[in-house]
Amino acid sequence: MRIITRSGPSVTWSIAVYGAAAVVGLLMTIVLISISGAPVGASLVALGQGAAGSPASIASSVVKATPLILTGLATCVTYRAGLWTVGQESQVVAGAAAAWQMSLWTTGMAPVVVIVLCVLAALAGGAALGALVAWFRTRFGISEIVSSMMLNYIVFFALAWLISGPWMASGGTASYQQTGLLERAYWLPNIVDVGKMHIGVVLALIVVIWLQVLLKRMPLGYEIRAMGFNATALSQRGVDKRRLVLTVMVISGVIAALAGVGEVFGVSHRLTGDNLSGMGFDGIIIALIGGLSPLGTLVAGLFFGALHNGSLFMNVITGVPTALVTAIQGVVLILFLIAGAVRRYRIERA
Amino acid sequence: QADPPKQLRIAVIIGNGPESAWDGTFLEALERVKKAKPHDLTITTKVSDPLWGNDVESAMRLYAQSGQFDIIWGHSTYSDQIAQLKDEFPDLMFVMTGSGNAPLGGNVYWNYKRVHEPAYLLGVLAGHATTSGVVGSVGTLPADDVNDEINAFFAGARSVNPGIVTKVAFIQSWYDPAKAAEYMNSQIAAGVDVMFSLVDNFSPCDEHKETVVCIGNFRDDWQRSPRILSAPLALWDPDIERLVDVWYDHEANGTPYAGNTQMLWSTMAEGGAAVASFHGRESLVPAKAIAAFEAAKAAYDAGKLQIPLDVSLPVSK
Amino acid sequence: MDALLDNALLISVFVTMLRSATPLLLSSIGELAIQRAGIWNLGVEGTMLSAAFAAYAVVVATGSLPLATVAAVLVGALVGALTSMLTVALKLDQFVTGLAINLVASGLTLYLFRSNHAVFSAGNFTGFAPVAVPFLADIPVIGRIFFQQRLPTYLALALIPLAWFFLHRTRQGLELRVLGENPKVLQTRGIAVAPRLWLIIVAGSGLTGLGGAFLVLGLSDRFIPEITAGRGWLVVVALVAGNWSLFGTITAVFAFAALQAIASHAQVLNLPVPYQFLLALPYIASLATLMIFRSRSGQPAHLGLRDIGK
Amino acid sequence: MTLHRPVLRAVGLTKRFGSVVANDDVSLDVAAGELHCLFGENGAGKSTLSAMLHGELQPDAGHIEVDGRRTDFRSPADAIAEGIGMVHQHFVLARALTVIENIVAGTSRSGWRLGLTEARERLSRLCGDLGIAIELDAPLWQLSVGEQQWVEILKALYLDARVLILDEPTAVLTPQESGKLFGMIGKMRDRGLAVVIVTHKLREVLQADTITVLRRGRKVGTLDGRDATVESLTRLMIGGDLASSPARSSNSPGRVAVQATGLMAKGSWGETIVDDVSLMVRSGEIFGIAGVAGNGQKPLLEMLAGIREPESGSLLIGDRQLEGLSAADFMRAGVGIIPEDRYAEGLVGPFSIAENIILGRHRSKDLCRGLFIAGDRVVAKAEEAMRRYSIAAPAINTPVSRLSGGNAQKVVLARELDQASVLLLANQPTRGLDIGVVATVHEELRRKRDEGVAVILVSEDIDDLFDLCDRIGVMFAGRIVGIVSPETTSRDIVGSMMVGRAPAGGATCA
Ligand SMILES: Nc1ncnc2c1ncn2[C@@H]1O[C@H](COP(=O)(O)OP(=O)(O)OP(=O)(O)O)[C@@H](O)[C@H]1O
Ligand SMILES: Nc1ncnc2c1ncn2[C@@H]1O[C@H](COP(=O)(O)OP(=O)(O)OP(=O)(O)O)[C@@H](O)[C@H]1O
Ligand SMILES: [Mg+2]
Ligand SMILES: [Mg+2]
Repeated sequence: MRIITRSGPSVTWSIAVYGAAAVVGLLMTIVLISISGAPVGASLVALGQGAAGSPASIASSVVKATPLILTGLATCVTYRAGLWTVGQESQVVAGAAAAWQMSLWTTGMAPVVVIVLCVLAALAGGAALGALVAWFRTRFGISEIVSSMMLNYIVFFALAWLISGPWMASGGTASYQQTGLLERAYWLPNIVDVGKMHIGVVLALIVVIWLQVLLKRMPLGYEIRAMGFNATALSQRGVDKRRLVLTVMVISGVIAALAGVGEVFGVSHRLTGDNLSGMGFDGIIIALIGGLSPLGTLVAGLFFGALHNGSLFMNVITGVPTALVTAIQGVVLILFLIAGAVRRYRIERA
Repeated sequence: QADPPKQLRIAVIIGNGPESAWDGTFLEALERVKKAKPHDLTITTKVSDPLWGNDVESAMRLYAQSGQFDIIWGHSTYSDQIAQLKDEFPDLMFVMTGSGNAPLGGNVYWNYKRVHEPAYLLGVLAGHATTSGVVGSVGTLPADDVNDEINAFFAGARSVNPGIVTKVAFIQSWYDPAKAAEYMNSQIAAGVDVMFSLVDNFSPCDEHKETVVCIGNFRDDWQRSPRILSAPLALWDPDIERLVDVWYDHEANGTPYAGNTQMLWSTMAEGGAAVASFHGRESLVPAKAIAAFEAAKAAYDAGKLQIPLDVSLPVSK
Repeated sequence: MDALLDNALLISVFVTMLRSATPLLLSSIGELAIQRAGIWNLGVEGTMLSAAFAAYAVVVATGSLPLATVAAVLVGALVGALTSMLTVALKLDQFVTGLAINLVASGLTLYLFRSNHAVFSAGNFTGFAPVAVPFLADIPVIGRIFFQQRLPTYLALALIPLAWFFLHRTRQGLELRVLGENPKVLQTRGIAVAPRLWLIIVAGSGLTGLGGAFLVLGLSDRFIPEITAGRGWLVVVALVAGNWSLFGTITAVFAFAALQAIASHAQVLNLPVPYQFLLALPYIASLATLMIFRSRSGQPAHLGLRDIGK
Repeated sequence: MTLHRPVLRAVGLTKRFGSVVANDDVSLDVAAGELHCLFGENGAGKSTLSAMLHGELQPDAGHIEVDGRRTDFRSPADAIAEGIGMVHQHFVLARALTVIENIVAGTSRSGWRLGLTEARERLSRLCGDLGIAIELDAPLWQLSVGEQQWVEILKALYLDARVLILDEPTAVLTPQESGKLFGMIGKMRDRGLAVVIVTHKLREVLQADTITVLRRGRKVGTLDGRDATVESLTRLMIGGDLASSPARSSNSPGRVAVQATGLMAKGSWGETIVDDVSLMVRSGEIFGIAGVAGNGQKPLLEMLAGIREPESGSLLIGDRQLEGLSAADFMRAGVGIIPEDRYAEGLVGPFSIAENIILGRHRSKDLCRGLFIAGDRVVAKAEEAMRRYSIAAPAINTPVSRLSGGNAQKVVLARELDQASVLLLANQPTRGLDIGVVATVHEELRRKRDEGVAVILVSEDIDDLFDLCDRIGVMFAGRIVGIVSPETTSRDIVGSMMVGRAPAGGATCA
């Protein structure tokens, strides 16, 4: 028997390979659950119920998925362009923080005006941070992975200062690192009256479709994909690479910022030190599992948003730690990567 | 009037994990109260994973909807989440603890934990124990109920040693023992020889065996280093008991819930806090320090010592 | 700033710098070997975290420091083996593989930690204690800074010249560098590239694991989820900032550790700036340094490419 | 000369890649002291055969004999142990490392310590014998392409090769360097080495003792070098006659298409790489640039294409001053460029043929509809290109990375010829291509010229330049050292100008 490279993908083989990966993923889940000592069957049932067992849990899953999808999309656009930034984390915070500042400036105005201005401010905040990474790269030749990592820390500490100083709540407690609660009128409106289905969910869907079309059909998307594969050839054919890097980073910043403003204005209604943390990194994983395609990211985001929500139920009902989902996410990513590689081979009898 | 209840079911949601002092001391106290069976109640508990933000609301809602719990005890800054649920489940009693919460009243009770009184007494001890005249404290993140104990510790030291120098640092992280060690070491290099550590790492105390005495925080961690002399202890028993009483009163007598809108905590006198045993390590510090501490404690016990509460951001002085 | 110049404090800045540089040094030397061989390994954080977890589990279970250290190295190596399988055998994208490894490590350690709370909250062990080198430790200032450190710190310092010698003065080191520049050079001489890459990744990850273990065994007295707190990423940053040269990387690590040491010591001075600014200082300064010093990239030509031979 | 019994024999070697039969029952005898040439069009299977002889590929059928013994090479290590050395078609070098490091890497001569003293001695002896001057401690990237080829040869000989296989070694060499290489080969033969050489250059083929011609993986003939002629070889290679190329057209050049004055460019370390170059080319003219690679041709073309901004100088293309403007402006002005390295600079590998055809014009009005790229228009354009340039590929959505070198080059040609309405820049457009494709490329350049476009052709191949160009400028050390007319100048004069010797009397400066 020999293993040889396939000339083209085969649909049946692909299904078989990915199916096998899914089965292995499920088996690993079962093993992990039993390690924690919880009953496997009941835990899986709870997981499923929490993920999509009722309209409320579906809504909750979707709300959970929304920021993941957005940071995932912010990742798609940069990674497709060959820009390996890890700065989605700080872009989310920058967006939320800019929106917060705007809400302070506009207090008292009509809610629609305030919300629109806050969202715009968020976009500007995310864009600014994206532009900063682009600037470091094109002007100083600093690898985006390095500058975005450093900016993550700097933004983290800046936020810590803001919420413990200028923006600190003056409420029940004398000192705690968080802002005050956003006035109810300025919360992002809900699209349906279940849970916290705020309009950010719709925005995320719009961005998915827009990005899908952009990458597939529009000249800018064409340039983004070309830059990811061969930036030299692209720039020699008259495309300004610096501007493209800037554009891509700004787009990614803007999308990630939407996640930030959605979470703060639609879900938590105040800024704290940790309610945004981890979103950027989760988005990277979601995008990678989604194969760096906007639609794939949507599916992966919904799937893991649902799993996350399900894991809460499972924890409450059978006591399995919620970290299960993080572990499973990593395992699934690796299994899918392996499946993608195995798909390229076939076994032949000698 | 219904029969008096026999069973109390508490769902607990924690924010950090049982390994943290905040949650760990609470869970231990809960076990003690269960054993004590107040009102002859059989108390059962269910404890969640550490949860934050919107997840807390989902989990609380699930507990609430299950109808299997009487008290939902959110052991952190959860007032935003509870505010979403309290009116939906008016018969449930909600509890939230610590700083950062907003008072909600009604069926929501807000419990504070202050250990500034034992911290002050240990400060008195430190004021005498220090030979360098410098005492220090490293904290994770500043907050109302963190600042109070650091300030009290310094105030105690200053009360017996007005010229004392105080050093304080925050590492802005719940999770970084390595960084905590560096910040403690930096303070030790700056002359600190009595260290009030709130960062859950005592390895620097071991490293500077000859010079440094450490004070732990919230729980009695004496086994983690021979250089730990004591700690202000957080004892949640009176808080739990008080709230169980409230619940029992509501269930048995129909007294309506009237959640506190002012901060409420049990004092050291009420058993809400204490000074951890020295475990025979008195020799770590001069006898006069122990004596001064004992004297101050006696004064407190006799009601003669007023310990000030200061929640402003502590600074190095 | 007078107090900063105070002798004891100044010495302490250096002592702190060396001590907090230790895990970064160990890991960055391990990673340098891997990246110089052409594997763009971003799983440093996950490797360090897994090893730190293993070190803690073993030290709590057995109480043996040597066993815990060995376990950490082995677990680091195991993560390296997984990396090798994914990047060398299956030729998966190395950037993605690294992220996946970090995620699995973070998820699994947290999961195991939470599932076995009884074991993991019972932390009480003896870690690496400072060892004074006879005679040398008595030299004023220098002795205090360099010769009263923990064993892994000495090891890390000793590894710097050793690593240089290995890379530049041995046949295996040359072949490692060739791998990172153009593996075909070795392939066309009949040398199987894959086993070598496996060896390098496994060994380098073992060293990275040692760096992770030091976080628990040298700087802490317990394990906490995410105890690495981004240090693995700092290693990657040090490699990039140091242009993939050994001395550049080491310099970057020391510079960063120095900035952190200065920041931690500055907090005792009651400076009129928010403490968050001091905490952010090392990162701001790193960026500023990168803006000022631009140099020719020493990035291995084959770094991150997937056309590795069988 | 006496031919000994074969040191190396290939017996019925067959190699398949999926459905492609790269080598089909190929047999070959190589004797000590013999120069054996493998000849055939692109993709005929020459590299595959070489790779099997060097143990890099294992035959599906057939076997190899060394000194009459049947061997079974499982890796190059086995071949090297039998004294077979190989210089690959593309450099196999680590550019960041030094010459000596490249040579000793992967050999076990030095033990675990990298003691280079002995290696140094051996190498200086080898260099002396072959007449190679090279700085052993220089990093490889500082070396010229020719010098890198010497390093490749030293790598093989350092391991005591008895049989040296050279796969297209002269594709990257100047005529002078090629001459030098054949000189070395002569010395090696005298010392009893067998040399197998792959080349597309007929002039070189004819110097061989024995010529094996491959076509589509099969051996179609073995000739004695003395009997072979250009015609017989060509016929064997392509299985027919090559259409004769049209003579240089006599149409008179038109108005000025490009006028460059005082162009200067600096390299990444601030060194001057193009030094005060001025040139003028008229429409309907092919202007050749001769020179050894690395003497400023590439940056000069890049400046003319707007890819590189000149340090100083002015640039008139068509009727517009373009210096300081972007590549996009140059494209709008009608400039097309066929870059030196098609995969690195001209094509996006994973993109399809269609996507590559629109590279750079993806925003033009005739390819877009509103905000979107019009798929149908792109398809139409790509299909036309496939037809017009007979690009051999399954479909227009085949990724170009799966095309053969010649077909990939045709994709670049299709795009750039369409693009260039005023000026066409071509940097070594035929490097590594077989004579069939070369003829197509030349034909297209001429057609472009006849359409009234100015063409600037950079080549190291003097024959090509003399066949095609109306005028030839010679570049050396970043300067144009002279401009000559092919009608009045000899190839030798151009050759000596290329290596920096002043033009002899015959050169006319235009
Ligand atoms: N690594 C590979 N994997 C799959 N197919 C390949 C690979 N390399 C080459 N091919 C196939 O082989 C064919 C020819 O490749 P190659 O570059 O050797 O062609 P060529 O003979 O040089 O062509 P030309 O004469 O046009 O230059 C291509 O069509 C391609 O599909
Ligand atoms: N790795 C490969 N995978 C698939 N097909 C291959 C591979 N290598 C070569 N081929 C096929 O084998 C044929 C012979 O290729 P080979 O490289 O030996 O040609 P060549 O004669 O050296 O051509 P050139 O003159 O362009 O160098 C090619 O046309 C190609 O189709
Ligand atoms: Mg070819
Ligand atoms: Mg070939």
